[in-house]
Amino acid sequence: MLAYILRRILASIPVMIVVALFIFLLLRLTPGDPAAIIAGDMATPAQLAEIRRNLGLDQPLLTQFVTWSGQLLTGDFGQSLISRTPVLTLIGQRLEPTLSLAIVSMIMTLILSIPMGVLAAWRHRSLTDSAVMAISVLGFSIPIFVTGYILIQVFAIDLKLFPVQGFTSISEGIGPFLQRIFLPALALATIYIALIARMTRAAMLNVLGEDYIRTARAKGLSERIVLFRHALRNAAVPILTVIGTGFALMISGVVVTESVFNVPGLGRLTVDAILARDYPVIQALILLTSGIYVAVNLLIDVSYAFMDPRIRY
Amino acid sequence: MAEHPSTAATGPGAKPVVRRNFLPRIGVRGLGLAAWIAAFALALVVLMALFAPLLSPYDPIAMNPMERLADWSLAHPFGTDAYGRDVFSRTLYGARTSLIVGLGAALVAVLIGLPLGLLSGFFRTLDAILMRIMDGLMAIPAILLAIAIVALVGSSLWTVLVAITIPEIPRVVRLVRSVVLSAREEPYVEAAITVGSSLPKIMWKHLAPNTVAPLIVQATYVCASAILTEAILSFLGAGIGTETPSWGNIMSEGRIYFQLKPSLIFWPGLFLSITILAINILGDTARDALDPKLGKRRQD
Amino acid sequence: MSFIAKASAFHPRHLLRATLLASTLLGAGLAASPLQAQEIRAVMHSGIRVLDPVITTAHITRNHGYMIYDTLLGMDENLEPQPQMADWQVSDDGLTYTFTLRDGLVFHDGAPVTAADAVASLKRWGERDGGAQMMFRSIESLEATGDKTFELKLSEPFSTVLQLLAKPSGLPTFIMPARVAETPSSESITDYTGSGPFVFDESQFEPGVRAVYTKNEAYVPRDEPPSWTAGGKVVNVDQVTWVVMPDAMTAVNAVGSGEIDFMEQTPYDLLPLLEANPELTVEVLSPLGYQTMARLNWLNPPFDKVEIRRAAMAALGQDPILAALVGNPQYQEKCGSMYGCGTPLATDAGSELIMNGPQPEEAKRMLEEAGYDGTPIVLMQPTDVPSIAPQPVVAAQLLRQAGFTVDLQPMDWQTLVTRRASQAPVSEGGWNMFFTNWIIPEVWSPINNPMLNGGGKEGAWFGWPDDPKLDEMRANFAAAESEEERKTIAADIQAHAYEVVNYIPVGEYKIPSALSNKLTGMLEMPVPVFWAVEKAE
Amino acid sequence: MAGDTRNGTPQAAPDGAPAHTLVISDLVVETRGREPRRILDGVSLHVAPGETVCLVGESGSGKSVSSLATMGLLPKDALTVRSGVIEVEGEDVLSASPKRLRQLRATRMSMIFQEPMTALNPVLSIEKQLDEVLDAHSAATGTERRKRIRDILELVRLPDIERMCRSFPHQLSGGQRQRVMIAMALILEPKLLIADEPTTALDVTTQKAILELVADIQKRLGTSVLFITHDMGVVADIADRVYVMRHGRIVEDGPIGSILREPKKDYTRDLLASVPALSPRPARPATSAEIVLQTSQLTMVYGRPSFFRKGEGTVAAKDIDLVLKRGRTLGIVGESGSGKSTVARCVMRLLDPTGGSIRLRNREIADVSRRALRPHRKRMQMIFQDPNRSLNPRLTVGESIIEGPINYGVDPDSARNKARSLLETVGLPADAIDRHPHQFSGGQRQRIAIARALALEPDLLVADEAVSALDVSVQAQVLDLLDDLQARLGVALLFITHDLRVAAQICDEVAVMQKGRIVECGPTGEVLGNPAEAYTRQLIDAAPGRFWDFPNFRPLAGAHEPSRQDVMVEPAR
Repeated sequence: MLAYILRRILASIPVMIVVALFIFLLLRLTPGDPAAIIAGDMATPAQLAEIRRNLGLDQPLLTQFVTWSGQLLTGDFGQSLISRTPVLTLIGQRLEPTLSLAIVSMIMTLILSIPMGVLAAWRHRSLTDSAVMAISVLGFSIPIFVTGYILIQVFAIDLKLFPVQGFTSISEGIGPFLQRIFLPALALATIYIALIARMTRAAMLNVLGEDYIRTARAKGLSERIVLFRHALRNAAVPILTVIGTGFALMISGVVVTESVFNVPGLGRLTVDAILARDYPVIQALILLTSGIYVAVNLLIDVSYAFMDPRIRY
Repeated sequence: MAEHPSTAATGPGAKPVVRRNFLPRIGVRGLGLAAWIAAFALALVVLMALFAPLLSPYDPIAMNPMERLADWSLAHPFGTDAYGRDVFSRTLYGARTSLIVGLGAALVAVLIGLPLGLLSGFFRTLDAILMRIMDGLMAIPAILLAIAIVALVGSSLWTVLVAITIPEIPRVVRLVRSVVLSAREEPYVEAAITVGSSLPKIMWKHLAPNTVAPLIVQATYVCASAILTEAILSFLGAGIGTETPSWGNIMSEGRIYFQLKPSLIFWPGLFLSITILAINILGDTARDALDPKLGKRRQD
Repeated sequence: MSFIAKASAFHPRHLLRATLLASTLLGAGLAASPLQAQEIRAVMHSGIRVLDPVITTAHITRNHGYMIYDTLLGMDENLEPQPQMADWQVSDDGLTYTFTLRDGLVFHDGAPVTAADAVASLKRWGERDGGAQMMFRSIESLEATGDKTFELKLSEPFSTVLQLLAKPSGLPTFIMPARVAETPSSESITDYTGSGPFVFDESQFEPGVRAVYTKNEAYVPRDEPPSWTAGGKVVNVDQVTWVVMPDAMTAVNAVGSGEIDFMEQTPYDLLPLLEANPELTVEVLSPLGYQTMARLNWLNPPFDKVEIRRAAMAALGQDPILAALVGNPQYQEKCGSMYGCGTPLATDAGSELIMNGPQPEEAKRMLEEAGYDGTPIVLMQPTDVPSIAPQPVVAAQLLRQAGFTVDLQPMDWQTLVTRRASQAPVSEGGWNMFFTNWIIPEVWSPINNPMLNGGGKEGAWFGWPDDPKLDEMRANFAAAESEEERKTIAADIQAHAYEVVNYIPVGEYKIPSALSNKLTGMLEMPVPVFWAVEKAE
Repeated sequence: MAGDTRNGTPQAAPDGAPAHTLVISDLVVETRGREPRRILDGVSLHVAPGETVCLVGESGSGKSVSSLATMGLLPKDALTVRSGVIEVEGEDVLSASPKRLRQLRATRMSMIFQEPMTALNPVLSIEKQLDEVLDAHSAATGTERRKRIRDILELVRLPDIERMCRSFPHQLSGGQRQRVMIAMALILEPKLLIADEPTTALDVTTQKAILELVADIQKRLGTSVLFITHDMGVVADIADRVYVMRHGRIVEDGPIGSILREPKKDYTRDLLASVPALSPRPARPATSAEIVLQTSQLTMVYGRPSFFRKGEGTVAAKDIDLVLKRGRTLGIVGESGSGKSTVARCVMRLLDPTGGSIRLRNREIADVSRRALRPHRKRMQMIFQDPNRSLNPRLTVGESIIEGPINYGVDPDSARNKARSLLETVGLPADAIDRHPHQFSGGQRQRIAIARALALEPDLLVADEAVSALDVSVQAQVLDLLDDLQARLGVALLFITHDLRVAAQICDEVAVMQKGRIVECGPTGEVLGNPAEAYTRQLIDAAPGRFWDFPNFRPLAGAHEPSRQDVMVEPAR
């Protein structure tokens, strides 16, 4: 197992190099000039050139890449071109909101989607099944910003149950934290709920046709045990897989949700950085998200082994 | 795998393996009511897109700043937007853009992903390289990649299409590859080898058809998610320009009027949701009809 | 509102129930959590990222400058320079200015403000500010003559020294410690020590999220009542927090629900929502407003021909553009003055063509006469900046109506600012036309109006008019002795600029702010400042 | 109409009620949907206490459906009971509530299934899977339950019980898994055990051991067994009484002796007639001295050590020496994992052997490149096990058959004409050429596969378990066809099978493989009639129904009458 994890980590190195190189080139080939953002509207071309030289943006691409990756290896992600804040500090400031959003949203998703999927599969082709599927397909079909606006309108403005926007750190108490995170997490969860409920249903349908489910029923076990102990555990692998690949979906959802609900997280930081061509920040963030994506999927692959004793690495 | 294939199903008592490998044969009767409605709705949207120039009362980009944000009227069934453009006409033309984005993304992703996946499934060395690149592409958050690409090449319909499609390609490649990997173990592929068929022939004649069913299903999801992604890109300010109306940019431009003029976001939103809903339902139907095991196949 | 019904149709009942349950559990119902006493939470027009108010002309950074720095001089509501940190004396020949710092000026780190600090800060400022650059060419020396006094000697007459030093926008004369001011002007400062009424809380600064300013207890305000940037800066709150909200809709909702006290710029179309809220006041705080304008590229065809530039001007019109941008007569104004309307130099000289627009037929005729060959016009549209996004769209339609071929290219603002710096032909990434906005104090005189510079490829602002005559007129303006003379020259400059179509002003607009009724005494001035204002408990 | 089958009288009705553990009368099962199809059409049968009743029939006869209906396990969305009665120990299970049905399961009636591989939940430990039966049906404490589990595992003769308890199904062998299944079914000592093809997926030696175990436990616990199988050999070994099913009806029933000796119905007779006997075919004179295939020292090792993998790798085949002459049939027999298919696939170069030589008509092909191999490919052809999967379902029969000839430059028209005549050769109508494989039955598909293999006029035909997936009657026909073709075309046949009886029917020579090596090789009559190796003898001993000459409705000459007692006294392996 350890050897497997090690091997996977080794194997992810070329992936990360591909990502790093790709992002670096893409950004540098993109028109846009951080110097212009820094200098504002009145700057003359000469002033811009001076600022660019100062930021090292006049160096050849290869030199810039070597410098950057050299710094990376020493753990130095550089500093924002715009605000001069170290990139790691920036990321550190934004990590908690995004993590909270992702985790709360994930918990909501699991609480809602798995029972939904199990129920739909159990009552295959029934009204319940159709209803669950309709809900989840609908969740998949509405752009997340629309979902967000509707939630704000209904629950925050009309019913006044939640604040309209913002984020409260969990360090200020679990109540206020949950109160602020609830709506954005729910908005973010809708797509994910749809995705996982569907996958759960499909995986359960597959499993429910297996011989050992028949065996379990032949043993006179109750349906609850058959469904949750026998079927769900066997359906776990594809569900876990979709949680992993769906993680990418969540990232794009996070970007939008953070804008709609004004959650000061990494998603907004990334979009801001892209629009401002704040290269070190973008590079670090995309590398980070890609790294997390790779790590999450590694984690999920490893967790297969805990779900299914047949899988040994 | 300790068990040898020779004992997988011995004896005549073994249940016949029901394989639904045939090309999509969705019988008309097999479609549920939902699928029928979905097909009907989608057909309606396609017709709308095709005949947009005939159906729209106004030029979708002709503005009339003096008549901006008008409410519903006979002249403007969906009202007008912030430039005084007719939202009904824009929604009709928006169907075109959104469908082009959706179908285009699905088509391009399949056209590129299919050959890459076939090759990758067959050649180990190529596979190793290709899969690292695909892993890399997959690891980059699609939306961020799309924003970056749109920023790079400018935001026309075509760049948005490219930006949306690129992140979908790895998924298609992986899907095709996984189908090929399992299908190449099928005895009929081995049979083709033993009768001396060349590799391209085997790939094209025996392997590629296996990917059709899962690809159709995958394509519907790519299609739906491309339309959604276009809307999200518009929301983030990296969408298609306002002179090419799409449901996404109509909504995105109208989102600030959400509380005052919900119709600006409601109508394109309704069409968008109905279309995606229809595509998703058809995709689900296709999956249920074509390959009950698809869900079980791991993505990688 | 009908949305409740619609939304619950969208969402399953159990979701609603779960939500209600959860909110009860959380003891919700307090939509607005009690804010910390005496904290003003404000949503400014954009997020602050660059913290050096000299390296950039970004308004948000200037506003930040007014929070933590004091300025050498101030300008009152009559547009008169007034003492702020320093008082001054002018020699009889008008060539020597002696400044004396007032008592009690202390930097946030406790060090007293000295003349050396002021001189260093002014020199750095002189390297960046357009008007100041012009002035420094006429300066013989700028030196400290004592702890509290310094001297500015001109080599030739320069009429607007005090106006430049007192101007509230563009780059104001923020005074920093000498050690900070010694940072090269092309490099951002990293030490945010000022002597202004607020202290920047670096530990709480999150770029793109929030900036926190706490009251500077050591600040000694002047005794005069506040008037624009002049007068006493008395701080009545403990803390001001600038919250960044990228989504205008969210910000409006937040002001509406009381989570935010002040929203600097409210979208016009959402005003009904805010005006209907009895706990809010909507008012225009900046009396001068903004000028929105189109700039044509003199280097690339077809706008290398003055006749075609004039045809384009005839094709455009202020009414449709303002309607699309503002759409509310209360906040928009047609204005033919390149120096802004209601300013000392305001004039309508030469503005007939744009004021009478759009004249598609006239423009067509002019185009024909000029021999326009259908060369497409690349018109850049920034999609991510709401205040500049609509103008190009309307302009595209107007130009097309006049017979132009228009290639409207949507892009993000960053791409635009990079691309507008390109002097290449269109086929190699160049451009023909774009729009931008200025606040009036940035354009209100030929000296600081960035467009009115005929320096061509090397010296001029993007679009690069090569117009020696214009530069000559500007020099005359700078040297002019009297107010009357200046006005005449300014009118001539404008007439000339319209004649050659240096740029096309397409109207003025004012942006209303939304204030919680808890706030009283917010100053009405071109820069949003947070002294004088009080917040009720 | 089904009444005539209810003539069997219980052999050993003990005093006292109920007389029968299981009674099924006039059971009708239909598919759901708008046009219901009858799956069971008036099935009636009964099982007396302590009795072993065999339900025998070919695929699709409805025998599994009968058992599932009894357990209340019919797939709800597909099948439904239209009418009839099922009583277990006098209690009507069809009208029982779901709760009552759950209570009955495992306590009164239990079932074991065909595939022990899939019938056990792969993610739960053995102990857990046994424990939940006790948990669901008894109030026993944890200690009691643990003891009960260990007792029953001992009863089914599993080794190292503590380790077994901790194990997961995939860590056990097929036989061990089936023992666990039996333990699970019997842990609460139900009166009725339904065994649905419990040994079909197992090797013969394992099958034998499991059959013995069932019989042994049955004797100890007095359980009634309804045993479902397609294998007449098994029936002959274990049954007290037999029901023969076909197309959802009981065709014939009676005590084992009378069914085997005096079958009344044609179908039963045909069924018995097509059961291959273990008696070797008469030796054929060699027709040619030409050696078509010769392997020497052929070796295949999987998973050789690499950077990330340590260890030796798995030896799938080692030092295989075979010689096959024109017009002859060489059989390779062995149990699963013996490496027989590996040898076949190496010969076909579907695998690249790691060592040794393969000479096809005196040309070395073991290590030539794929390109160089191409001309040789047409000289050897293969018939695969599962005809459902060896024909591309998307291609017409014709397209599949002409694929090879076209690859070798035959023009499509003449290839099609050839295909027509080939189809007739294998006993199919020529117009089958434009149809798709799914329109044919399994046996017909295997004929198509044979036609495809013959289209290239090969010298060598490799048949890898080519008749294993077919019903016995079809199996016999396909074997006849192969024999006939060989006689006509003189093709050499390498015949891979796990079934000694099949090998006996068709092979001239037989090689017995075990653990990747050939343990014994020689003329079929010698190897099967007078085995030199213990392993060969063991295989022969384990073949079910080996004492019975089914086609002639009598015991094999020289063999004594089979009986259950006879089976039971054999020690377990």
